[in-house]
Amino acid sequence: MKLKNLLWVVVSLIFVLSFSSSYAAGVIKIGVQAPITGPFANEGQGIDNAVKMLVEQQNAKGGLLGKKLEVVTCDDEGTAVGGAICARKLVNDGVIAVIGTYSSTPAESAEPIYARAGVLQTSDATADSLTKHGYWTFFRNSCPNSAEATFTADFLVKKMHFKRIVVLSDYSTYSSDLADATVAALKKIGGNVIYKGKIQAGSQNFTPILTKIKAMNPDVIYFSGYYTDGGLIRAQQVALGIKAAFVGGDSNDNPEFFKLAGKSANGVYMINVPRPDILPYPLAKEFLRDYQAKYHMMPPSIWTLFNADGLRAIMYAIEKTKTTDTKKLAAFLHNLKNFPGITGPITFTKDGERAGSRFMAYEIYNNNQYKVVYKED
Amino acid sequence: MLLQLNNVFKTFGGIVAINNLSFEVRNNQILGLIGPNGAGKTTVFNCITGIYKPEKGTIYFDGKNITGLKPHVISKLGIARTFQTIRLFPSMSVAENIMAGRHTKCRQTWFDSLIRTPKYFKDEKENWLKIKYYIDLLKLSEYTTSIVSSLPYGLQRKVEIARALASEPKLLILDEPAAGLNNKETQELVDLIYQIKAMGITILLIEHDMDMMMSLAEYIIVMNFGEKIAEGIPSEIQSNPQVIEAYLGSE
Amino acid sequence: MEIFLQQIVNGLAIGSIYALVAIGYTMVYGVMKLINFAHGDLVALAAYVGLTVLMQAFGMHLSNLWAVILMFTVTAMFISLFGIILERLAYRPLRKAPRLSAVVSALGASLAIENGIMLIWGPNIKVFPSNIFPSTRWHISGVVINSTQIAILLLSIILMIALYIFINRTKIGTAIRASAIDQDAAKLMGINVNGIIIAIFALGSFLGSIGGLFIGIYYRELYFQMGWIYGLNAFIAAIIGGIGNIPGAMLGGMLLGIFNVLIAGYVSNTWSEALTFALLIIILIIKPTGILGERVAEKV
Amino acid sequence: MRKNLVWYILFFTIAVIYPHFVDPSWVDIGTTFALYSVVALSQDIVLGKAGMFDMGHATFFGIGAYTAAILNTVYNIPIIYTIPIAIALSALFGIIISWPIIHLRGDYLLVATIGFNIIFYQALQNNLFGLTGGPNGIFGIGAPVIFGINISSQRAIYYFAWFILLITMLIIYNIDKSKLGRAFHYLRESEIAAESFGVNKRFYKVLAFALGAGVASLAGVIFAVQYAAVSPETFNFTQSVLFFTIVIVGGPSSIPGILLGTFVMFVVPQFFREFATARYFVFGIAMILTMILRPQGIWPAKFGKLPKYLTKES
Amino acid sequence: METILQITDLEVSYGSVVALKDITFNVKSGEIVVLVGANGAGKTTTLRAISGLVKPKKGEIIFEGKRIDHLHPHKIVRLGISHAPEGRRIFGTLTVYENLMLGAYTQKQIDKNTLEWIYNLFPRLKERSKQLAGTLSGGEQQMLAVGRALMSKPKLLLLDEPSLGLSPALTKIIFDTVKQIRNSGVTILMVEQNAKAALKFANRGYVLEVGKIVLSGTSEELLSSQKVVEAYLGRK
Repeated sequence: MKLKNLLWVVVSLIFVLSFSSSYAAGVIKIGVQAPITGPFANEGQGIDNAVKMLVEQQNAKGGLLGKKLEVVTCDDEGTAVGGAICARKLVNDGVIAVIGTYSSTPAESAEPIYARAGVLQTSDATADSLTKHGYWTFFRNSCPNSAEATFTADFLVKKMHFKRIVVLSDYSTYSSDLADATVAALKKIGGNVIYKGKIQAGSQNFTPILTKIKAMNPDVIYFSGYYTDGGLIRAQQVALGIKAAFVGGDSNDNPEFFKLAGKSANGVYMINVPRPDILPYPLAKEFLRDYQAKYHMMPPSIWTLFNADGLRAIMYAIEKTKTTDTKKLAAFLHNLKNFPGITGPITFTKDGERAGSRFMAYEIYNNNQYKVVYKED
Repeated sequence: MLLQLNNVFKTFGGIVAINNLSFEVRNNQILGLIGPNGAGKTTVFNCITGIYKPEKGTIYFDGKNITGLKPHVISKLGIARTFQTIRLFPSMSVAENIMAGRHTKCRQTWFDSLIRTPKYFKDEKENWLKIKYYIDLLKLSEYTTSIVSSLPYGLQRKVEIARALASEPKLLILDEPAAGLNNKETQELVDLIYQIKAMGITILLIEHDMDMMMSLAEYIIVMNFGEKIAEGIPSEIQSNPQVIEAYLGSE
Repeated sequence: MEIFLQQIVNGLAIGSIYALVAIGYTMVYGVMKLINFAHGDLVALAAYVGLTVLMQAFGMHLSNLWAVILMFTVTAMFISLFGIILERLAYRPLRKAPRLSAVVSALGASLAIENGIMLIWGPNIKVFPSNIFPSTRWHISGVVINSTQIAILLLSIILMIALYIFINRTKIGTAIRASAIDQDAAKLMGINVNGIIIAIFALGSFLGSIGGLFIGIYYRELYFQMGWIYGLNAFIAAIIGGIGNIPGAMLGGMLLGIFNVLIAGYVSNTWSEALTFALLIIILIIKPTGILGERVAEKV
Repeated sequence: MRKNLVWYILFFTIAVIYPHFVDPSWVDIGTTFALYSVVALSQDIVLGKAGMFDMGHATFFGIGAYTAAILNTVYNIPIIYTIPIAIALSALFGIIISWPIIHLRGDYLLVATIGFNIIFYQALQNNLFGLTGGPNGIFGIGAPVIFGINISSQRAIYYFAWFILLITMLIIYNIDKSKLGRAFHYLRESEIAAESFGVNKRFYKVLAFALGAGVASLAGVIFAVQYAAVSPETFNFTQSVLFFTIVIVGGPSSIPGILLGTFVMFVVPQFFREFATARYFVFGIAMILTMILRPQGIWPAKFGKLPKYLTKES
Repeated sequence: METILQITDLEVSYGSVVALKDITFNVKSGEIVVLVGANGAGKTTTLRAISGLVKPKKGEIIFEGKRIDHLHPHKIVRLGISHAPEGRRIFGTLTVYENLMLGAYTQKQIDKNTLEWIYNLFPRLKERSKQLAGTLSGGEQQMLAVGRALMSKPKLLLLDEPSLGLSPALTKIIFDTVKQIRNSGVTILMVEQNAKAALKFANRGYVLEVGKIVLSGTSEELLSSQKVVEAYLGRK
């Protein structure tokens, strides 16, 4: 009985003792808002890793403005509420800029909080609405869904001349937005969408909907969700003997896709910005080399690199403006033109959108080799 | 006539538990129901109180047909009971248990409860004071706030009776109230049952303690295998060969 | 018609996996009246352990066949042992506690296993190699069946028949059924009920681990939270069949597999989960103890 | 009784001064703590008091939040007026949902309530009637205005949430000390004895669901205001599991127990944010340990607190 | 005759409720001993304590010179005590044959002779061996409960109310069988409400009242004792 009580006290102590936080002066704090746990945990950890690595490198060079940089990470678990909680926490921790987050929902719920506090936010999230609220603090470091949708529609109709198009998405903000935008873009140029459906991410068994689709005789299945489902959809599509082509949106472009799809990956088309390892820029090669040396793995996806670019742009702005006043930094960034980035030149428009999209369509051959089949002019 | 059973019939999975049983209980009578284990006595009680629905036959209480009514409706009409295996509300206090008897008499609605209207205060006070009377009657006052599951068996039996009395029933059904009691407690119980009768309450009793049954009951029904095998005043029953056989067994 | 048959074939494959997992729920519930919420995560753990063993086996240059055999044996043994330890640490101390306390303990175990998987294998998805089973496809009048599906279906059916025989024809099996009916009476027969509970956890975890490996082989994608989805579905299967009833779990698993594909294929893909649950609730309202469950009346 | 009152006054005093000493993110956590406590207390009416295994309570929390969000953003009804509508609607849902399944025992009821939660979640995701906004949910929910005061600042919402918690605690206290609460307790402890003393089983069980749903819905409205947004994943089955666990870990039917439960299950993980990757692993093990060491909950309910006019004299 | 079971100062309580107090008695090898007394007197609890289903608070239970009051029920069965519990407690959804097999759970293999013997004692069980036990009539269920208990080839058989709910004719059959079982060398301790009939063929008896033994003696002594009649029908 006594032992039980003692154990109980120990358990309670473990709970309470973990309450500690430290404040250090003379540093510049950079926040990371990312899904460290939850379904996108690997993407979130990729962002966190990249930011920590770049900050370490910068500190080795003496930091910025004579101060060391410090990273404060907050796990938003990929949810709207998690995003709002993180935003308030990071603001209070005194960060001047936040890198991330990965997906649109928590990025959007955090936006007004950063804007009110005057903290810069740079995210790879692609929902169009993110740059439409007029917040001066927000900078997208990737490309919006609408740009991808237009490109995809052109590819499907103008380049590939598909007549019977099936569009699938999952339930996430990003995926359903992208699917909606793509359907809209297809309609605009006269594409024939014969079916638009949704799958439950992570459910693994997609044969019911695919069997249904099989009866419709489609030319192409376009999927706007994530590789974790996309790879399986492709594998099951082929297993069911559905002859249609498969086109995956940007979040399908991940090495795991090829593992999941196996041999069926051959002939798949991917729509994406350039892949990390085929990025032509020396900065990219350098980044990937460092990342692999430090973490013994490749970054989970291109989105890690976009966020790294977001951080690099902000560090560049601090260096150039010699200030940590976010108003001035934002003004500088809004006028940034062709700053060399890991993912290509960085230019921000007045509403924080990253100018210019670099989408490409790849065809997969030999299980995981890429060949560019269509490019934006 | 307070209670009347006509040809009540009940089976469980094909096995007949009560077979065309009829009997009646007069106002302010103490009626005993006896029989060996498994004779179907408790099933009769469960049919009267609505826990089981008889398959055939009718039960009239106070001139009303109560056959197949829900237990809470029957309770409202003025039937209260104790259980063979004690069924109190184990983690609640003695007073709260007895208060259950007042459930149908409390006049507050759920809304009065929720926001504490003046009616709520008046009603609560009235009923708590009412149960205080029964707590005192059964000499439970030193246990008022005790949790019932921590009380000895004899006291738990008393709480059950107090709870039943608190509902101010017309008919009180006691299912083996003396089981597990010692001699002194049994004697107290006998006195108590006389007191209850003096309040004008009719009593229907199952009991294995034959001393007690013979001294208490005015009239006795004997059951075996779900059927009535004898009835009469105690002295008749005690010398009835059929009853002796049912109890002590044939050879 | 082809489409319908195709759906049924696919439904049976997934249904047999549900059935294997559902048996674990139903056996534990039968004897302990506990919803073992951690069972689904045990299934996920099995898939991860299996993948690791498989990779080690390939590393040792074993042939495919031997690697697969090694994977099945090592994983099944490990997970069975894990189930036994789980019972000992998380459930046995709570046998006399309020029932819901044991349920919360099970939820805690589920959380710990799920996140333990993430700590060990990382948050990224893991992928089974695609070449362990020969993936031959047959087209039978428009219906496509592949060898993996047949292997899973056959193996599941063999396992379920074996379990059925074990439960119905052997001494221990009869003792398990007796313990589920009446633990005290079972003790009076000289049955060590603690031993039976251990056996049940071992057996349930064993079948769950096979289910987990099938998921790995069939879908090939592993992620640390996958246990919840399979666990919940298998649990529903157990309820549909009548929880506590082993043939019920088998039937429930197969039925659920078929419901799933039919609802998704013919009614609505976007509403499939809601409709599955609506169906479950309707079954419960009509037959509160499931299809093969028995109603136990409380003695008053 | 006096002693308890002192503790509660101390508790609320600390709550009142708390936001002045912590940083904003902890103010938010304090607000959510109050709201989650309200939901857990409402769940406890069903689970702890009436003893029905309900593992789908996030449904009612969600109905409140979405009702307020939809009425406010689509029909421009001020938040303050959406509160009674949300409560009534959710209570009505509680009645409709529980009516057919109320006779189910224990685990079967648990499964049915999980089922309703999953149906609700999928309805939100599928943008039911084009109103729920699909997976994005609904953004831009306004703030309530009470007596001309706009409850939009973080602290105002904090105090508003704590005011709601206070009201809820009073209501729960009233339930406990009345015919209503006693009827729930009787049903939990022994259905047959309760029925035999006139407790209408169906009426009180459905009423427990209706009250639980109504109160949870109230918390939902404030939750929508706090984040100015609602999205489906806040009301999924996992969330129901959280509320369920709070009640069991804290101590069913015990107000201090449930407050403690909310603290342990919701606030403590916030401390652990630093140890992101390991925290839920440790947390799962802590849940098991807590139940083994405290099978009745951390602070189990105590019965036998009676009115003074009953216990005094003699 | 040698004492096979010795119970000394046994005390059992359920929670705060004392069910048995200072129970002392013995059973000698080859005897039939009957415990009689009204409901709630503690007869069933005594049997449950012997077979290990309840743990005594105080006192000793010695079986064949070995203390067994701290053993698990399944170990006690292995020592040779078999208990046909109150209310039969047969496994209703198992077949009659399976029930019997479970009775022999502690045996390495099923002894054909024992089975044959039980089928001889209760020919009805042989006829219905494939039937689900729950579908048997009350009398048949009682036969099964007794037969099942015998499958473990016990030295001591505990019978709890074998005539409960049975018609006089069936009761007679059961009692005749009990005699046969004793004649085959099994010692029997039984609880019986049908005291008169039971005492007729028993060697000795103990009368329990409210958890205490109030009277003991040989069957003849008890049968002629007014106290036994009173225990059931009360003092006149």
